[in-house]
Amino acid sequence: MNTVPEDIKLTRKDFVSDQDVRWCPGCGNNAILAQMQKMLPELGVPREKIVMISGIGCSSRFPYYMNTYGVHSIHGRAPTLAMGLKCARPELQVWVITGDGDGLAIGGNHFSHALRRNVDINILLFNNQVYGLTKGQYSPTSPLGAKTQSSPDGSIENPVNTIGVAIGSEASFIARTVDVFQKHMSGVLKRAAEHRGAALVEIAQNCIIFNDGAWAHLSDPDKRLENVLYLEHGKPMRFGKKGEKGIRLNGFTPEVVEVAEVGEDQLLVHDERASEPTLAYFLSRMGPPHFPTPLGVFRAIDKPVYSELLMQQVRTAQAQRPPDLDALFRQGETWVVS
Amino acid sequence: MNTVPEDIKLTRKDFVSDQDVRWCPGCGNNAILAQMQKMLPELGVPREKIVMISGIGCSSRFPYYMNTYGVHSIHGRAPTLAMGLKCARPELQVWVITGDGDGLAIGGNHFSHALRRNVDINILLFNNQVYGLTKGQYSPTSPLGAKTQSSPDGSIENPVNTIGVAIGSEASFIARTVDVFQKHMSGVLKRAAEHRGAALVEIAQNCIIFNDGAWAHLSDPDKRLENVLYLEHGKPMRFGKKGEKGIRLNGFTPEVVEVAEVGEDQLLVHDERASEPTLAYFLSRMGPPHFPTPLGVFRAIDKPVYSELLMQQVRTAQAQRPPDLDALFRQGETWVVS
Amino acid sequence: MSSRTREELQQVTVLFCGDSGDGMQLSGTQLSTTSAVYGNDVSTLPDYPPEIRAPAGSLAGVSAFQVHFAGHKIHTPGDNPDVLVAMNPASLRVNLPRLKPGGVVISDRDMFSERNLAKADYATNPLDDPALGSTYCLHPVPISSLTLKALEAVDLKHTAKRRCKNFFALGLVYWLYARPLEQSLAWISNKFAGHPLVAEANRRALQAGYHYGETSEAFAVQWSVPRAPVEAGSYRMINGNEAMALGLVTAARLAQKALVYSSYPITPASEVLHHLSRWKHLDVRSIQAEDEIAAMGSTIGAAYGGAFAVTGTSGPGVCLKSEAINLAIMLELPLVIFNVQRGGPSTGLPTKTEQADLLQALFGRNGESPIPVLAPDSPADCFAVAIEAFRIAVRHTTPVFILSEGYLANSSEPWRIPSLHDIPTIEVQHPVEARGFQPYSRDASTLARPWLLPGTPGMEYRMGGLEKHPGSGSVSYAPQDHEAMCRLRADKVQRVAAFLPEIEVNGPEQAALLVLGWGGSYGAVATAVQRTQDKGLAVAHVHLRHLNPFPSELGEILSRYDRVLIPELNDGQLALLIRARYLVDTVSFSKLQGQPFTITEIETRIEELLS
Amino acid sequence: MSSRTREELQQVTVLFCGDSGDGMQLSGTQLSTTSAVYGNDVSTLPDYPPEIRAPAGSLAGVSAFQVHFAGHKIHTPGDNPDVLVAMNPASLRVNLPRLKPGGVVISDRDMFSERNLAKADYATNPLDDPALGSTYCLHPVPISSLTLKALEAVDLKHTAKRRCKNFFALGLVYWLYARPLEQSLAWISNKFAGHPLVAEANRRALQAGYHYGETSEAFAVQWSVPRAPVEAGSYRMINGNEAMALGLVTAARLAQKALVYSSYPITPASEVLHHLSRWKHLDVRSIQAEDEIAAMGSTIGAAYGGAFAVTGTSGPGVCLKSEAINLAIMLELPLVIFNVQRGGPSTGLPTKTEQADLLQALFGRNGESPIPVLAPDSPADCFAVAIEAFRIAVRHTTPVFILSEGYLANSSEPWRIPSLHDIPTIEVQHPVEARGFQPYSRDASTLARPWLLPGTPGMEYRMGGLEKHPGSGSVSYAPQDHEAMCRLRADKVQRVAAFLPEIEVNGPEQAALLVLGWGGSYGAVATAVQRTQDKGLAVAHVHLRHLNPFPSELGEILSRYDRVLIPELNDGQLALLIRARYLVDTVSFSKLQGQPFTITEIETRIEELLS
Ligand SMILES: Cc1ncc(C[n+]2csc(CCOP(=O)(O)OP(=O)(O)O)c2C)c(N)n1
Ligand SMILES: Cc1ncc(C[n+]2csc(CCOP(=O)(O)OP(=O)(O)O)c2C)c(N)n1
Ligand code: SF4
Ligand code: SF4
Ligand SMILES: [Mg+2]
Ligand SMILES: [Mg+2]
Repeated sequence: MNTVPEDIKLTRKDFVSDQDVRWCPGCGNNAILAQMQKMLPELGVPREKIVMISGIGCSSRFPYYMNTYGVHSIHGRAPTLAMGLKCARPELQVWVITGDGDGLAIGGNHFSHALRRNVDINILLFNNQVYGLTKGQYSPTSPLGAKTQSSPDGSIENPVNTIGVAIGSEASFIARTVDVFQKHMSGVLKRAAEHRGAALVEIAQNCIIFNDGAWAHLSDPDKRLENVLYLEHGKPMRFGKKGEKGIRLNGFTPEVVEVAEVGEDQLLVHDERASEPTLAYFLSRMGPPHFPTPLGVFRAIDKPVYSELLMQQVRTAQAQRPPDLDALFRQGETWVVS
Repeated sequence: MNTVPEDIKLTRKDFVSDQDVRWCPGCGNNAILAQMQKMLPELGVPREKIVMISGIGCSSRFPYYMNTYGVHSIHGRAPTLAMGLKCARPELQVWVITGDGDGLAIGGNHFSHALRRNVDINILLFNNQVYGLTKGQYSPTSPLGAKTQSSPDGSIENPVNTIGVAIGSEASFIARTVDVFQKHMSGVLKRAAEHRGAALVEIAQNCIIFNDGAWAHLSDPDKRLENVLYLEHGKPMRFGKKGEKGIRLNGFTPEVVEVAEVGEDQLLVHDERASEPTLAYFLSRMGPPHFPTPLGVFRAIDKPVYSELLMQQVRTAQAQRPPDLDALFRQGETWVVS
Repeated sequence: MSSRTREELQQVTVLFCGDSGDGMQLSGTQLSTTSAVYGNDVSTLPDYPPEIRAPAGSLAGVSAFQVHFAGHKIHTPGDNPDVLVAMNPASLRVNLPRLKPGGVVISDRDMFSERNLAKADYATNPLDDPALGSTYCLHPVPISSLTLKALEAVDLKHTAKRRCKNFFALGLVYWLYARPLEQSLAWISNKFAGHPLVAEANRRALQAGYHYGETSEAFAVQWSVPRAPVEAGSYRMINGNEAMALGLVTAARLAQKALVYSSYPITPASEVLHHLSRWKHLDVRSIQAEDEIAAMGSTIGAAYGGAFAVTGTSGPGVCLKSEAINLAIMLELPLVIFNVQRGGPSTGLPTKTEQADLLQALFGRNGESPIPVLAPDSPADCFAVAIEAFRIAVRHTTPVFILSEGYLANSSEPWRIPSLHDIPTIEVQHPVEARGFQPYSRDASTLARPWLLPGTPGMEYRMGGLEKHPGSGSVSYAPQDHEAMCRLRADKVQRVAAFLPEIEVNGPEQAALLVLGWGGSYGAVATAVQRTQDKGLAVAHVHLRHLNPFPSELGEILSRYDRVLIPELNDGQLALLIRARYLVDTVSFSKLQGQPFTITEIETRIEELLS
Repeated sequence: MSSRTREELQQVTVLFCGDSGDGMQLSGTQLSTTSAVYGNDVSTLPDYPPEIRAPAGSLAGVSAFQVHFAGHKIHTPGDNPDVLVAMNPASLRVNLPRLKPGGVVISDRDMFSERNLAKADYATNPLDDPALGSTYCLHPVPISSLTLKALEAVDLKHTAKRRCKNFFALGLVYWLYARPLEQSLAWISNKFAGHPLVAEANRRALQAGYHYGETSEAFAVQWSVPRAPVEAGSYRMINGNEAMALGLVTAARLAQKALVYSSYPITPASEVLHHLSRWKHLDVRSIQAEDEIAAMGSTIGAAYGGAFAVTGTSGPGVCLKSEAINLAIMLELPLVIFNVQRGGPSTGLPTKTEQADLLQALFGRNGESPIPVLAPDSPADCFAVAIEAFRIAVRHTTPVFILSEGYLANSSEPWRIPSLHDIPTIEVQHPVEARGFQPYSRDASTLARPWLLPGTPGMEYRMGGLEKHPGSGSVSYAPQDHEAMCRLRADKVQRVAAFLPEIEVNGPEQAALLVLGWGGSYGAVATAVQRTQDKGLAVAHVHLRHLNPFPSELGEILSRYDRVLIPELNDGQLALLIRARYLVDTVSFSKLQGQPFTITEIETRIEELLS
């Protein structure tokens, strides 16, 4: 990783671009932007080595507001640009900014293949369970029955779960956080930045205009502690106002238990490094109404990284064979006319 | 479901089209075709109500050989045609035939969204872990390191697991079988046909030309019983020559045990109807070298079906509101000029 | 009061603008309906900010609505407004440049605080600028405070009262043009039936605005605009997207078919999805696909199944659909694709209008892939074009392209509500007789192949994107079959021309200049030609609704004019086709600004060419 | 033996055909290399079956390879073969119609069993058909049994021996045309170095075939084809796909850049991916994307990062790339897209050739989206065009389209191996000076914008698919900015013309007829024009390598000829462009059969027009 020479100390302000932020006042995107601008200086990566690539959507305007390199590409295709860039310039730190429509509807395939290949990029998926920019149609994460501009009688589509899709795509780093959880988000973003390979962070984001309150059960300070399960590697899974509740495993089914009643050693212990993703998958199924929603790092494992393997093959080939274009020209049978 | 009038008894031959089959001699596709032609008459669905829709690939030539209705569409898009057809004609039985490239590379998004929506179609994915028609490039299911036309130094791509993708896509019916397992395939195909909603069957298929033996550990009669775990709903998971081995659960990790040593009641019992797909996901991770490969139905649940919900909304609307076009014309403010 | 003059005008254009939250769209629609109900001809155009909800008072947050009403037939929302209602400094800054010299500015003086001025980049208050006062007729009215005052007796919160200021402004405009208040008063009562206090407040604000005009000394003249001669019938205002949606569902009804609409949201086409998803009672089955490729694929699947299938999008979406459109061409299935064109290339200007996707519609696919292309000429015309597109699709078993435009989609005009009985039904046949049946046999006159449905016993057949044997339709790589099929597909599309009505030439049969237009520029061109004809210039006008194939007599018509001027919101795409086909040395008038042509632009160009 | 006549021929075309497993591709390449090494000019074309492995002996399984060699410069693999080597009944049925009247048929009599005859739909053995014998010069040779006999002494299995029969057939052809055996003998020894018995068997089969020719009474004449005058240098045979791959990697080397090739497999372009994925030692980074959209997206990403980035596909893939190509046009990034055109529309004729994607390259995107388009004129020319495409891309910071063809991709010709030092390097600049820097500033001569790389300190900037302010490149919806940027993008592409070499006119400067061609039909057209010129006809030839922009002098040149004939493997796409641009009444010669033009077809058309 590239670190900044000692004498350059970056601050939040260094990452603020000269563009006016044009999201709706109160939009969750503003909070995410602020956290990102606060977290990046801590990474010690020079600003010019950071590239933000987005698709299309409210969320995808993100790069304009970051004083790094940035490309606001086309709908759903940001991961493909990121992959090409990373193959050309492995030393850059590449972030993909996408929405639930951009990343899971039109861009679902690229999202999935980038994770599968484990290209060394960080994907932030701003999930507001709606299409914001096009003014309020349902998205692949909108619940069945959601009434929107395009589903006046209620959506007839079963939603997907971002974490589940990422697991099906064999992602090596998977995390979830919430727009307004400043410290939590910052920690998760940093972990993503430091991960080798593709990192996915789903950010629960409130669209105040078209889907206000979709994540209220998490963000509401009153309900938060009852509804959130903070995942910590190696720690038993506890939640509730005073951590009085816990998750116990019953076959493949989770149970909410009172810690005082069953004892902490009965609780499921989080293991983000588990070689198989079954635990992460199990966790991805938890949520309202019967369970708390897990936040934090679901999974963080070491796995062959596409962009590294590519460069390894190039280096190996270069070590084994001189870069002799003329020899290539002369492959096969040649003859001389004099 | 439409049943054939008693006096029409269809046979295998009724489903054989007049086209010469042009797959390579020895290709696994031939066996799948034969089973399909044998199974369909058992369904009691009139031939004209059956439509086969495929993309592009060796596998996708399938419809030409079936004397049903058929469309050989374009690469990766068959599920989209199937969905449109099903919305127009819910009474037809629609099959999608796809390959690992067609269905998981270019067509990965449609594959995933068709499963998510639970459109009432049956998807058969012929997985030969290679691009056959374009002469031997690796596919999203080819193992890391696979040497192919396009990966002479070994593929640098981590593969996906078809079943895992289907689970990530919230599929309601998921099964796996092998090209040469005649009876098993027939049973699985029939289950798929009878399932309400989207059914996915992954068929391990041998490409004798570009990837011969990719599934030999399953198809080889000598190894088969050691390497295959036949899933049966409600039954403990046993395998081996005489069913002497079994699968026991240890947290989220499977263990192979000797049934005689631990007793059958220690074994994991298959539950294809589990409300959460965690068990199915767990099973999808099993395979060589340490575990047998599960075959059969991983998951079969009831879930809202897109094409049914759509027609329900139409019927409800029709019941509530007269189909009055003139009233629609006159929505909003009108005035009369005389 | 009665001392004020009252003058008659033939036409007026009013532009309401303000912050997104100021309710200007509502003021605009009220003025247009009132004027239409009164008997004027009307044309309107909203102008939304690209941001969903830009910061209050910002330049990015300005929302506008233009209303053109007249005592004669009009075709455009007007070039430059006569009156600008600007509710805050930002909206004044953005829209003042468009106002006619000498035009009227009505502005809410209360909103010109230092903070708001700063947000609009004004160093000093423009309302106090003498230069401005001499160029325009300035009316700084304390609209906010007057509204609050008028509502003193109403028991509502301050913020709720402030929200009524759009009706105050509307009332003032109503007085200016001597509009009756009844329609708006009724609308308010109806709309806020559940909130009597809100209704009361809005009614009072409207009346207060009207009375303010009457009492204030500031307004010296009151204008009236006479009724226009209009065909008898029932009318409503309609924009292009709604007309398109209505046309599509009407086409399906005319054939007793289900309508399957599959689309992926995209500006400026999404509204059609919103409309159609509300009309399930008419057996409309709307699908929001995962992307445009899926939308096209499911449209093909639905057409194959026998539904009236249609997909709509805008330019970037057409790119994505193009591979599957070619499949539809190979399968020869009747279906409709419409493109509400916006500024390109790439994401371009998503909320602005353009006509630059014509060549894409014709040529944007691999191989020789002919397809009929139609373009509506006005918002309401989208209705007729949608029906005609399906008529052609079914008659020739072919996908058909409609090129709408952002401008048409958003602009509104009065629409004479048709009677379903007056529209000829669309005949559909699905063969059921298996004997001698060939899936790629031809109707001798239309070159259509049979629209054969799965589910039909005994006729099971297979088809796909590979080249075919003409007749049987089975896969063929034979050189002569490919040649024959390519020619057949091309001829079939050419056959459409045999069914077209004759071209109407507006103006002299032979002259120095012909103006040849297409699509949404119809209104501006027709008006400009009319005006120059009125001035005695030798100019005629032909408008093309059919871009592929061209009407058969077009070449002959073109040959009768010395010069052919082609105004287009692109870089000369129709001109390219006309030149290639007829070897006519056209004069291109190309505009690429995300804005429709103004009448004046065309008028000036005509005069230049004829001087 | 010596009693046989020996005659000299100026040129010969041999077609080897047989079952997919018969090794005909190998016989063909051996004959072509031997002829080239001997000193003939050579051109070849393989014809693979569309099926991967069709049933043995079936019509679908016929594989063929055509070799044209001559004592003078040639440009095509020959129209109709002089000699047909048909190893089984199916291959005879498929290819006999192409043989010249009076041509030689050499057939493996042993393979004409009843079963094989039935598979080829022959009721009786055609080799016994007297009608056939009188039309052609029939040589039914028991090739299989003679091969087995010749290998009696070799200790190999029966099946392995049978596999040598292609060398027997080759040997016989070698005798017929007095070719030396050395090259093939050496090739065999080298190829089968690890299998001495196999090598021995193949050598013996080759010699046996040769001796059979010498001893058998059946062959009355032995022909020789003299050496052609050829420029001195090192040579090899090359097909268009390999030449393209080599050209791309050479371009990157000329600029000291990594080459990133991102592609999704598709016939007939996949081979380029196969080649490039083997050249990592030259810093080629090949990506097999999940689809064509991803291939285009990653190409943009790589170009943005500063690599030489290229993506290749065929027509349907271009459809899918089109939205992202427009992004590349908006971002003004240098990169290359090539399309190995195949028969369309839709899946069409995936293994056959066509030139029907020209208008798609030019217009297949939403909005005004100008892009330079080049087309190679021969297999080896793909090398030069690939380099030129990158030169243009970098010089003008623009994506560039190359239109190759299935025919060029698969056809081979001798390629004079260049010396890297003789090729001018490609200058690339990446600005690093942050002061006064503007991402969308312009080079005055090329209108390029700076190719600014992420990673450069102090120059962080953002850009995207939305319209821009000229200069700063920041998002702008302003009407005049859109107009300015549209014009800039168009002008920039037009500027390419200023850097083009002058058009070569082959023939009289002024005449009754000009034949204007493009792409892979160069060979057929050039030869046909030469032949008709030799006959004294007043005809000239211009070949267009640059389809957009056209060379500046093209219009003037066209004006010097009474008529302009445009032969194309499409329905008149170049003709449309020429007519629109120059208002010249062109004569189209359109062929849509999945096959290249033959010389005779063009020759006949020229003669018809001039008679
Ligand atoms: C090819 C294409 N299709 C459709 C669109 C229109 N479009 C822009 S953003 C968007 C969806 C945005 O939803 P999401 O990704 O959830 O972003 P959000 O606005 O909610 O942040 C759509 C459909 C487009 N720009 N391009
Ligand atoms: C748009 C497009 N891109 C690429 C191709 C070329 N193509 C045809 S089939 C195929 C892959 C086939 O692989 P798979 O789906 O696994 O089928 P198989 O041949 O192995 O049965 C490809 C890349 C195409 N036909 N269309
Ligand atoms: S529409 Fe929703 S997502 Fe978009 S900026 Fe506004 S609040 Fe945010
Ligand atoms: S190439 Fe492979 S998949 Fe294709 S037909 Fe042959 S054996 Fe089957
Ligand atoms: Mg969203
Ligand atoms: Mg495959």
